[in-house]
Amino acid sequence: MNKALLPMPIHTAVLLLTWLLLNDFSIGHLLLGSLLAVLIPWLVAPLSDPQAPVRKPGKALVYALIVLWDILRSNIEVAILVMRPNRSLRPALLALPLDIQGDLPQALLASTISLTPGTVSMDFSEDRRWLYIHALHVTDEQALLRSIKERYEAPLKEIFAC
Amino acid sequence: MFQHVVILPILLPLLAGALMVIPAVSRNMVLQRRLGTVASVLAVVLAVWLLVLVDHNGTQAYAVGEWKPPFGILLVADRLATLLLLLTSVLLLAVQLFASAGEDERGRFFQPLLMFQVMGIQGAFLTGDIFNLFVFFEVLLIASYALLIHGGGKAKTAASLHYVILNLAGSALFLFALGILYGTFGTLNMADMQANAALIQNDDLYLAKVGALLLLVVFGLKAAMLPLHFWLPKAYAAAPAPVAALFAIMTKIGIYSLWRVHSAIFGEHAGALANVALPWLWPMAWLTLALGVVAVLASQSLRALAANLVIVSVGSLLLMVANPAQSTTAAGLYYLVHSTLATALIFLIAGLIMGQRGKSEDRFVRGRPLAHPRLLGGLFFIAALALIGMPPFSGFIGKALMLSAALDEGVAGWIWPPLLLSSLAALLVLSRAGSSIFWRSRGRAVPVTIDTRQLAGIGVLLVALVLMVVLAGWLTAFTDRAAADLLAGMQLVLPEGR
Amino acid sequence: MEFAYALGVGFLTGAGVFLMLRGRTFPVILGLTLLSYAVNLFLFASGRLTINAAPILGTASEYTDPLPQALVLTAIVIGFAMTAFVLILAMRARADLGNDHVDGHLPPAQLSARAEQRRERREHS
Amino acid sequence: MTLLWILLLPMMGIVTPLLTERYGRNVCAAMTALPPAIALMLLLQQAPVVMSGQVPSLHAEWIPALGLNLALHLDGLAWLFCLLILGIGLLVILYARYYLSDRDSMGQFYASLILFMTAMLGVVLSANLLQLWLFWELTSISSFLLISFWSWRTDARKGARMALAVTGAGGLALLGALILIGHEVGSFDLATVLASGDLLRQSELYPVILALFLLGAFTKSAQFPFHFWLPHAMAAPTPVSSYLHSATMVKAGVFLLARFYPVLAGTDLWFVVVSLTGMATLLVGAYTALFKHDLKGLLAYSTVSHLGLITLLLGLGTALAPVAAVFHIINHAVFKASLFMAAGIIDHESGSRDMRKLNGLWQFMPVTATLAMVAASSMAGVPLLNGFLSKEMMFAETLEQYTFGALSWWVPLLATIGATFSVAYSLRFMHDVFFNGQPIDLPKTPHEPPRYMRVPVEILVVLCLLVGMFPDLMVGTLLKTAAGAVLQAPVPEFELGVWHGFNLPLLMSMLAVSGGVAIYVNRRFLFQFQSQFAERDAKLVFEASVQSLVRKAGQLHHLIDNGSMQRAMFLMLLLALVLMAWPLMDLLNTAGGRPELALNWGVVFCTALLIAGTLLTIWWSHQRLWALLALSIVGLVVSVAFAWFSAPDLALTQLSVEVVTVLLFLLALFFLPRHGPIMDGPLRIMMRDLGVSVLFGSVVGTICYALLTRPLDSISGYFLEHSKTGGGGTNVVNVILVDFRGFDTLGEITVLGIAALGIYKLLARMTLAMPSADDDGRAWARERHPALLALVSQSLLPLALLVSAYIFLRGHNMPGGGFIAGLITAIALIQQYVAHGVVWMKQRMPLSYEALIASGLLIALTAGLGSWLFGHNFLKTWYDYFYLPGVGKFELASAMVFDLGVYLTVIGATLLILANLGKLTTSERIRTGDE
Amino acid sequence: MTLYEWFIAALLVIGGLFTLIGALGMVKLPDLYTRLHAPTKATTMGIGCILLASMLMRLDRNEGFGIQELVISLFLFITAPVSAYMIAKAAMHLRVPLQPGSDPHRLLEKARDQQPPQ
Amino acid sequence: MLNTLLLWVAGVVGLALVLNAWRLVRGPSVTDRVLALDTMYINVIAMIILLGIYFDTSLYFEAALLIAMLGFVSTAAVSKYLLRGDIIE
Repeated sequence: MNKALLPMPIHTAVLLLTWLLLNDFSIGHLLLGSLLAVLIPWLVAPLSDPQAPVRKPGKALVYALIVLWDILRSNIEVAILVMRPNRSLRPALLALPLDIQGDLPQALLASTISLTPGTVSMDFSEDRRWLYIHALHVTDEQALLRSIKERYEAPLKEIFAC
Repeated sequence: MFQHVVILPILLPLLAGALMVIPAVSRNMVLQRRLGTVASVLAVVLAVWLLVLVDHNGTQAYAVGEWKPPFGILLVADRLATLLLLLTSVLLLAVQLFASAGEDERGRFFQPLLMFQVMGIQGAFLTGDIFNLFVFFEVLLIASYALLIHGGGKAKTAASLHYVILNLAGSALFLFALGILYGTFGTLNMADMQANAALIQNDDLYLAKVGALLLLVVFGLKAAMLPLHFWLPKAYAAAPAPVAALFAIMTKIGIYSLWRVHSAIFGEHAGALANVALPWLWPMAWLTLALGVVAVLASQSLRALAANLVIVSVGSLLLMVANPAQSTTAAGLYYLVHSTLATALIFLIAGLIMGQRGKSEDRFVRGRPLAHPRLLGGLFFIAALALIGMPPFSGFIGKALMLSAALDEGVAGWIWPPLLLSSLAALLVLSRAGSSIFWRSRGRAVPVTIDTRQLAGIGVLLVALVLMVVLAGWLTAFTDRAAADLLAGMQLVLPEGR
Repeated sequence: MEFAYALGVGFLTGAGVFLMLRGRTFPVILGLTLLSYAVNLFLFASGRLTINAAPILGTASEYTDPLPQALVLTAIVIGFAMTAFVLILAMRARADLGNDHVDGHLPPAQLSARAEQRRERREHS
Repeated sequence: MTLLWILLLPMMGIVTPLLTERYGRNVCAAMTALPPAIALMLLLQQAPVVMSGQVPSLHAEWIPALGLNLALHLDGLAWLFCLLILGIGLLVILYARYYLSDRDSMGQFYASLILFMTAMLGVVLSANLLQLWLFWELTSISSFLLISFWSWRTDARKGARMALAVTGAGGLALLGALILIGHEVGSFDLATVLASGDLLRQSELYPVILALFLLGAFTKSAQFPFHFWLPHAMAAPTPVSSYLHSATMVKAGVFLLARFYPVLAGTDLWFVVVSLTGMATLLVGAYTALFKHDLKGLLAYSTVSHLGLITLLLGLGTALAPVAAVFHIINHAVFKASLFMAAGIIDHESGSRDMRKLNGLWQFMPVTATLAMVAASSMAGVPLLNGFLSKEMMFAETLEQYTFGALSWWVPLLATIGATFSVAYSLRFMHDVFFNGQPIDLPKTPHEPPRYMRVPVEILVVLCLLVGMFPDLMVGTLLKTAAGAVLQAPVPEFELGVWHGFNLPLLMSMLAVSGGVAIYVNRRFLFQFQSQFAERDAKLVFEASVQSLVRKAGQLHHLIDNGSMQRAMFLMLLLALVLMAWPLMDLLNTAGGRPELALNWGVVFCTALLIAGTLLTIWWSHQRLWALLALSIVGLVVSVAFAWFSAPDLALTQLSVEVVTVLLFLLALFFLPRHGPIMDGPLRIMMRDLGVSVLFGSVVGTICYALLTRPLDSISGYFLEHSKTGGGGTNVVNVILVDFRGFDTLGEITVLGIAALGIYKLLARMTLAMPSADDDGRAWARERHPALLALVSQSLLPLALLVSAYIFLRGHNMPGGGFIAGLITAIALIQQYVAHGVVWMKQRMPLSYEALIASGLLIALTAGLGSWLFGHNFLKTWYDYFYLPGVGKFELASAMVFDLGVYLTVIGATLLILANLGKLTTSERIRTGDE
Repeated sequence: MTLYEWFIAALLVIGGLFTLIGALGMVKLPDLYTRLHAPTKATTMGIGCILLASMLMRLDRNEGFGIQELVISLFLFITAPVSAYMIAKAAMHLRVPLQPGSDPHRLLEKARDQQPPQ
Repeated sequence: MLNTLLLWVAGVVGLALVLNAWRLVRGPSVTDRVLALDTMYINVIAMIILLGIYFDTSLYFEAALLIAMLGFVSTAAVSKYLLRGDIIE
C-alpha cells in the first residue's frame, strides 16, 4: 500500500464505512465516499501522530464485543447501586499499575474503564505507569484491579502486541 | 454587460477588498495601494456612469439571481441612491489617497477594510430589500469597527467600545423591527411593502406601526439623532483622520434610510400608516440640532468640534426629513452631500494639523507653530467656510435651500432659528479654533513633510466642493428630481401578484 | 404553545436588556448574546410556529415559512461575528485601559470602595 | 460683458500678488494694481451710458432651484460705489506699498485686499438678492483676514473675530430677510423685487423682514448698538482701516439701506427705527470720538458717527434725504480715507498713535499736516469743503421731516449737537496732533513720508476741495443718477451750491462750529466728567461673553453627555421601549385569530429550562464562568426549539455557533477578570434597569405573541414552489440562502471575514497580563496537553471532516450547507488547537487563514460573476442533472460553488479569530502594527 | 402492535429509564467523583437504547438502509470517556473534596499531588 | 400508541434535563456544573432523537450528531480552562 497516497489506511476504511452509513448505499456514494476517504486522511495526515498499529484485528473485534457486553451487564448493576441509599456506597480511588505502554493502547484502556459503568478513569500519573480510577462501589479493590487487568488490559496488550 | 453596472458599485470594492486580503497582496503595501487607488477611481467612474444613466433613463433595477421581485433581492438605483453612490466613491477616493501616505501602514488590512466599508455603504444605498439593507448595514458597521481601532491607542479602544456595543444593540432592534415587519407585511421588498402598506388593516396596523417606529430608533442611532447620538463624538474624535473622514458618510446612511423607509414606505401613500414616525422625529430632530449647537460651543478640539458639527448637520437634515416634501427633501439632499464632503475635509485637515502641533494635537490651546501654516491655514479656512455655510462654498447654497424649503412648507418659525443660530455658533467656534490653532503659538515649528498623496486626497474633496458650487444649478435640479422620485415611491418594481 | 414561546422570548429579551445596562463589559456581552437569542427567536416567530413541517421538499405535506429561517440563519452568523468582535474588543479594552468597565474607567463610587478594600487588606496584613 | 469684466478682473487679480510677490515690492504692487486699474477704466468708459440713465446688466442662470442666478447690473448707485471701491482701492494699494514693512507678507495682504475688493464690487453690482448676499458674506470673510493680518497680535485676532462674529451674525439675519423677500415676491431678481415695494410693505411678514434686514445692515455699518466692533477692527493695518472701515465695507450697510429704500422704506416702522438708530449712532459716535486718545480710535468713532448720519438721512423720509445720504457717502469716503491714511503716515513715521504723546507734528511734517487738516476740516463741516455741503443738506432735511410728529424738532436739535461734537473731535485731531506743544517720548523722530506714500492723500484732499467748491460740476450728474437708482423714481430737483443764502441750516452749521470750538476749548471739564465712567472695552466684554457662553455650553453638554455608556444605552432602550409600547396601547386583542398549537410537557420543561437558564445567566453574571455555563443551557434550548418548530437548519447553525461562542468566551475569560461586582451600581439604578428590562421584555413578548397568533400571508409560497424547479434543491432554506437571497449570504460571509480581520487588528500587539494562577491562587496544572485528549481529538478529526463534507454536500437538499459545514470543520481544527497547542499546529498545518478568507470570498464572488458569461444577472444559478453509467443520476449546481466560498470563508474567519486569540500567550502572537 | 413494535417500545422505555437514573444519580450522589458515574448511564444505556429504537423504527418504515445513528453512538463512545477524564482531571486539580463518608484510599493524596503547584 | 409512549419518554428525558439543571444550579463545585452541562448535552441528543422518531423524519439526525461532537468540544474546552486557564496555548 502506498504510504503517500493512503497515509492512514485504517482511517480510510473507517471513513468510507462511515460515509456509507451516513448515506444510502449507491455506486455514486461509493465513489464519492472513496474520494473523501482518500482525500481527508491525506489532508489530516500531518496532524496525526503515529500510533501503535493493530496487530490482531480479530482479537480487537472480540474485545469490542466483550466491552459491549460488560457495558450492558454492569449498567444494570450500577443502576441499582445508584438507586440505593448513599450510605451503602463505598466509593474508592484506585491506582492501576499499567503494563501496556503507548498512547493508543492506554487511551483505549482508559476509555474502556470509563465506559463500563462503575469505574471512571481519572488521570494518568506523570510517568504514565499508573492509571487512577474512581470506582463507585468497591468491596474488594484488588479483585477489581485484577479483573480490569485481565479482562481489558491483557487483550489490549495482545491486540497491539506491546 | 451594461445592465450589470447597477451591481458593480458593490462588487467592485468587494473584489478589491478580497484581493487585498490575499497574503501576497496584503504584505505588499505598494501593490495594495495601487489596487486601492485603481478601485477607487473606478468606483468614481462607475458612479458617474450610473448617475448619468439613471438620470437619463430613469430608475434602474437589478434583480440579483434573476428572481423576480419581490421574491429575490432587488437592487434599485434611483437618483437618490446614485447621487449618494457618487458621494461615497468620491469620499473613498479622497480617503484612500490620503491614507496611502502612511496611515495604512499603522496596522494591517487598512486598505481592504476601506473597500469593505465602502461595499457596505454602497450596498445600503442600492438595495431595495429591507433585510438586505440590514446585511449591508452590518457589513459597513463591522468594517467601521475594525477601521475605528486602526492604529491602536487608548482613546480608540474606549471610543470603539461604546460605538460597538451601542450599535450592536441597535442591530438587535433592527432585527426586532424586521421580524415585526415581515410578520405583518409578509414581504421584504421595499416597493412591495410600500404597495402593501395601505392595505394593512385592523390590529396588524398597530404591529406594523411598532416596526416602523423601531426602525426610527435604528436609523436614528446610525444618524446620531438625539438621544441616540452619544456614540458619535468620541468615535469620530478618536478615529484616525482618514477613517473619520470616511465616517462623515455614516450618519448620512441613517438619514438615507429614514428617507427610504419613512418617507417612501411609510410615506404619504401608506394609508393609515402614513408618516407614522413624524410626530416623534420632529421634536427629536429639533433637539438634535439644538443640543448639537451646545456641543459645538463646548468643543475643545478640532476633531471634537468637527464631530459635533456632524451632529448639527444631522439635526438640520433630520428637520428636513421630518417635513417630507419635495423642496425639503431636495434641499436636504444637497445639504447632505455638501456636509459630508465638508466634514470629511475638516477631518483630513485636522489629521494633518495634529501631526504638526506636537502634544497640543488639535486642541484649542497654544501650541507649537505649524510647519506649513499657510497651506494648512488656507485649507482650514476653506473647510471652515464650507462648514459654517458661508460663501463661496456650497454650504451656503445648502443652507439657503433648506431655509427656503422650510419657508415653503410653512415651518420656518421652527426651523429658521436653530438653523441660523447653528451657523452662528459654528462661526464663533471655528473662528476661535482657527485663531488658536494657527495664530497662537509657542516654540519652534518642527519640520514635517506633507505627502503629496495627502494633498491629493484633500484636493479631491476640494474639487468636489467647488464643483458643487459651479454645477449647483444642475445638482439642485437633480436633487429636486431625486426628491420627487423618492416621494413618489418605488413604483417601478411592483410585483405581479403572488 | 405560542404563549410559552412568547414567554421565553420575553424573558430572554428582558434579561438581555438588563444585562446590557450593566457597567462591565462581560455582563454586557452576555446580555448581547441573550438578546441575540431573543432576536433570533423573534425573527423566527415572524414566520409563525409550525410543527413537523420543515421546509425540506418531499418530507411533509405542509411546509412552514422558510424565509424567516433563512433570515435567522443570516442573523445568527452576523450575530456571531459581532459577538466575537465585541468580546475581543472587551479584552483589548481591559488591556489598554486597565479595567473592564464599559467606560474605560471605574465610576468614582467603585473606585473609592476599591481603595477602601485595599486599605483594609493592608491593615490586616 | 464689460460689466462682467469689472467684476472678473479683480477676481482674477486675487492671485497676482501671490504670484508676483517674489519679484519685489514695486512689481508686486504694480501688478496688483493693474487689474483694478483696468477695471476702473472700464467703469469710467461705462460712465456716459450709466449717466444717461441706462442700466447695463447681465444675466445668466446658475441655480434656478434656489432662485440664485448670476445677475449683474450697473445703475447709478452701483456705478458710484464701484468708483469708490476701485478708485480708493487703487490709492490704498499704492499707499500700502509704502506702509507695509518688510516683515509683512505683501502678497498675502494684497491678495486679501483684492479679494475684499472683488467681494465689495460683487455686492454693489449684484442684481440678484442671493448673489448679493454671497458677496456680502465674502466681504465679512475677507475683512476678517485683513483685520487679523498681524495675527501675532492678540488685539488683531480678537478684533477680527469680533468683527466676523458681529457681521457674520448680521449676515445670517440678512440671508433670512432676503429669502423672506424672495419668498414674498416670488423672485430673487433685484429688479422684480424693487418693483414690488407695495407687496412687501403690505405683507404680514414685513416686520420680520424689516427686523432681519436692518439687523444685517446695521451690524455691517456699525450702527448703535452694534457699533462696538468697528473701533476694534482698527487693529488692522491702516490701509485696511482707510479702505474697509471708512470708504467701502462699512458703507455696505448703508448701501443696502439705500438699495432697498424703494421697497422697504415708506412705512412708519422704517422711519422710526432707521432714523432713531441713525441718530443714536450719530450722537454716540461723535461723543465717544472726542475722548479717544488713539488717533485711529478717534477716526473710528467718527466713522461710526458719520455712518449714523447717513443712516439718519435714509430714515428721514423727506424727498431729498436719500440724495443727501448718497452725497455724504461720497464725501465721507473721500475725507475719511484720506484722514486714515494721514493717521497711518503719522503712525508710520512717528511710531505712535497716542494723541497724548503726539504733539506739534507741524514742524516735522508740514505737508502731511496741511493735508490732514484740510481733510479734518471737511469732516468738521467747514465751508468750501465737501463735508460742509452734505452736512448742510442733512440739516436741511432734518428740518423737513416730521417722523416724530410734534416732537420732530428734536431731530434737528440732536443733529446739531452731533455736529457740534464732530467739530470738537475734528479740532482735537488737528490741534492735538499738529500743534499743542512738543511731542512726548515718541519712539521715532517724525519726518515726512516717502513721496508716493503721500500721493493718495493728496489726491483725496484735492477731491475734497474740488467737490467742496464746485459740487455741481464734480458730482452733480453722478449724484442725480445715483439718487435716481436709490429712489427708483425721478429724483426731485435739488441744487448743489456752495451758497444757499442765510438760512436755518447755515445757522445750525455755525452753531455747531462755534459749539464745537467751545467744547474743545473746555475739553478738560468734559474729560474729567468722562473719566469717572470706567471705560468698558467692548473686546473684553465680547470675549468674556463668548467665554461664558462656551463655559455654559460645556456645563450643559456635560450634563447631557457625561461619557457614560450605560446612560446612552438606557436612553436608547427607553426610547425603543416607548416607541414600541405606544402603538400597542391601541391594540385591542393581543391574541389574534390563528389557532394555537397544543402544549405538551416537553415544551413546558424546555420553556422552564430556558427561563431558568436566562435567570441563572443574570444571577451568575458576576461569577462569569458559571454564567457561561448557564448561557450554554439557553443556547441548547434555543436549538431544541428551532428543531421542534421545523427548522433543522437553524438548530444546526445555532448549535455550532453556540460552541464557537463558548470557546471564544473561554479564551476571553482567561484575560478578563473572572469575577465582577455583584452590584455594579447603586440599588436605585439597578431597580430602574430592572424595571425597564421587565417592561421591555414584556412588550417584546406581547408583540411576539400577537404576531404568532395572527395569520400571515407571505411571499414564501413562491420559494416552496420554485425551490426545486428553479433552484434545484429540496432544502428550501438552503436554496434561499445560496440562491433566492444569495446576495444576503455574500454580505454575511463578508461580515464574517471583516470581523476576523478586525479581530486580528485588535489582537495585534495586545499587551495583557497573563494570570499565572486561577482565582483561588492555585497555579495552573502542569500538563499542557493531556495525552488522552490529544489522541482522541486527533482520531476524531477525520471523522469530523467527513461529517462536515457530508453536511456540506447534502446541504442543498437536506439540512446543512456551507456555513454549518465550515463551522464543523473549524471546530474540529480548533479542537486540535485545544488539544495540541498553537506551536504544534503551526508546524504541522502552515495554513494562512487570511488566504482562506480571501479565497472563500473570491470563490463566492466568482460563482456569482460566472453567470455574466452566460448573459445573466449576478448570482443567477445554474443546475442540471447528469447521468453517468453505473453511478446514476446526480446533480451539479453552481450554487454549490457559492456554498464552497461560504464554507472556506467560515473556516478561515473562525480559525483566524480563535487561533490568533490562542496565540496571545505563545511566541506566535502578532507583533506588528496597530499599537 | 406487533412484536417488533413492542420491542421498540421496550427499548424506548429502557432508554428513558436509564437516562432518568443517570439524572437522579446526578442529583442524589454525594460528591463529584461519584456523580461522574451517572452520565455513563445516560450515554451508554440511555442513548444507546434510544438510538437503537430509532434505527429499528426506520428500518421498520422501510426508509432504506438507515443506520446513521451508529455514527452518533460511535462519536459518543469515543468522546464520553474523554469528557469524564477531563472533568475528573479538572476536579482533582481544583481539589474538589471527596465525600466524607467514602473510603479515602491511600493513593488519593498521591494522586492529587502528582501535579504540585509550582 | 407508540407516539403516546414517545411523548412519555420525552417527558422523562425532559425531567432528566431538569434534574441535571438542578445539579447545574446547585454546584457546588464548578466541575459539578460542567458535568451537569455535559450530561445535559447528552440528554438533548436523546431528546432530539425522540423528536426524529416522533415526527418520523431523519432531518434531526445531524443535529444529534452535532451535539455529540460539540458537547465534547465544549466540555473539553471548559475543563482545559479550569486546568490551565488558557484553552489554546
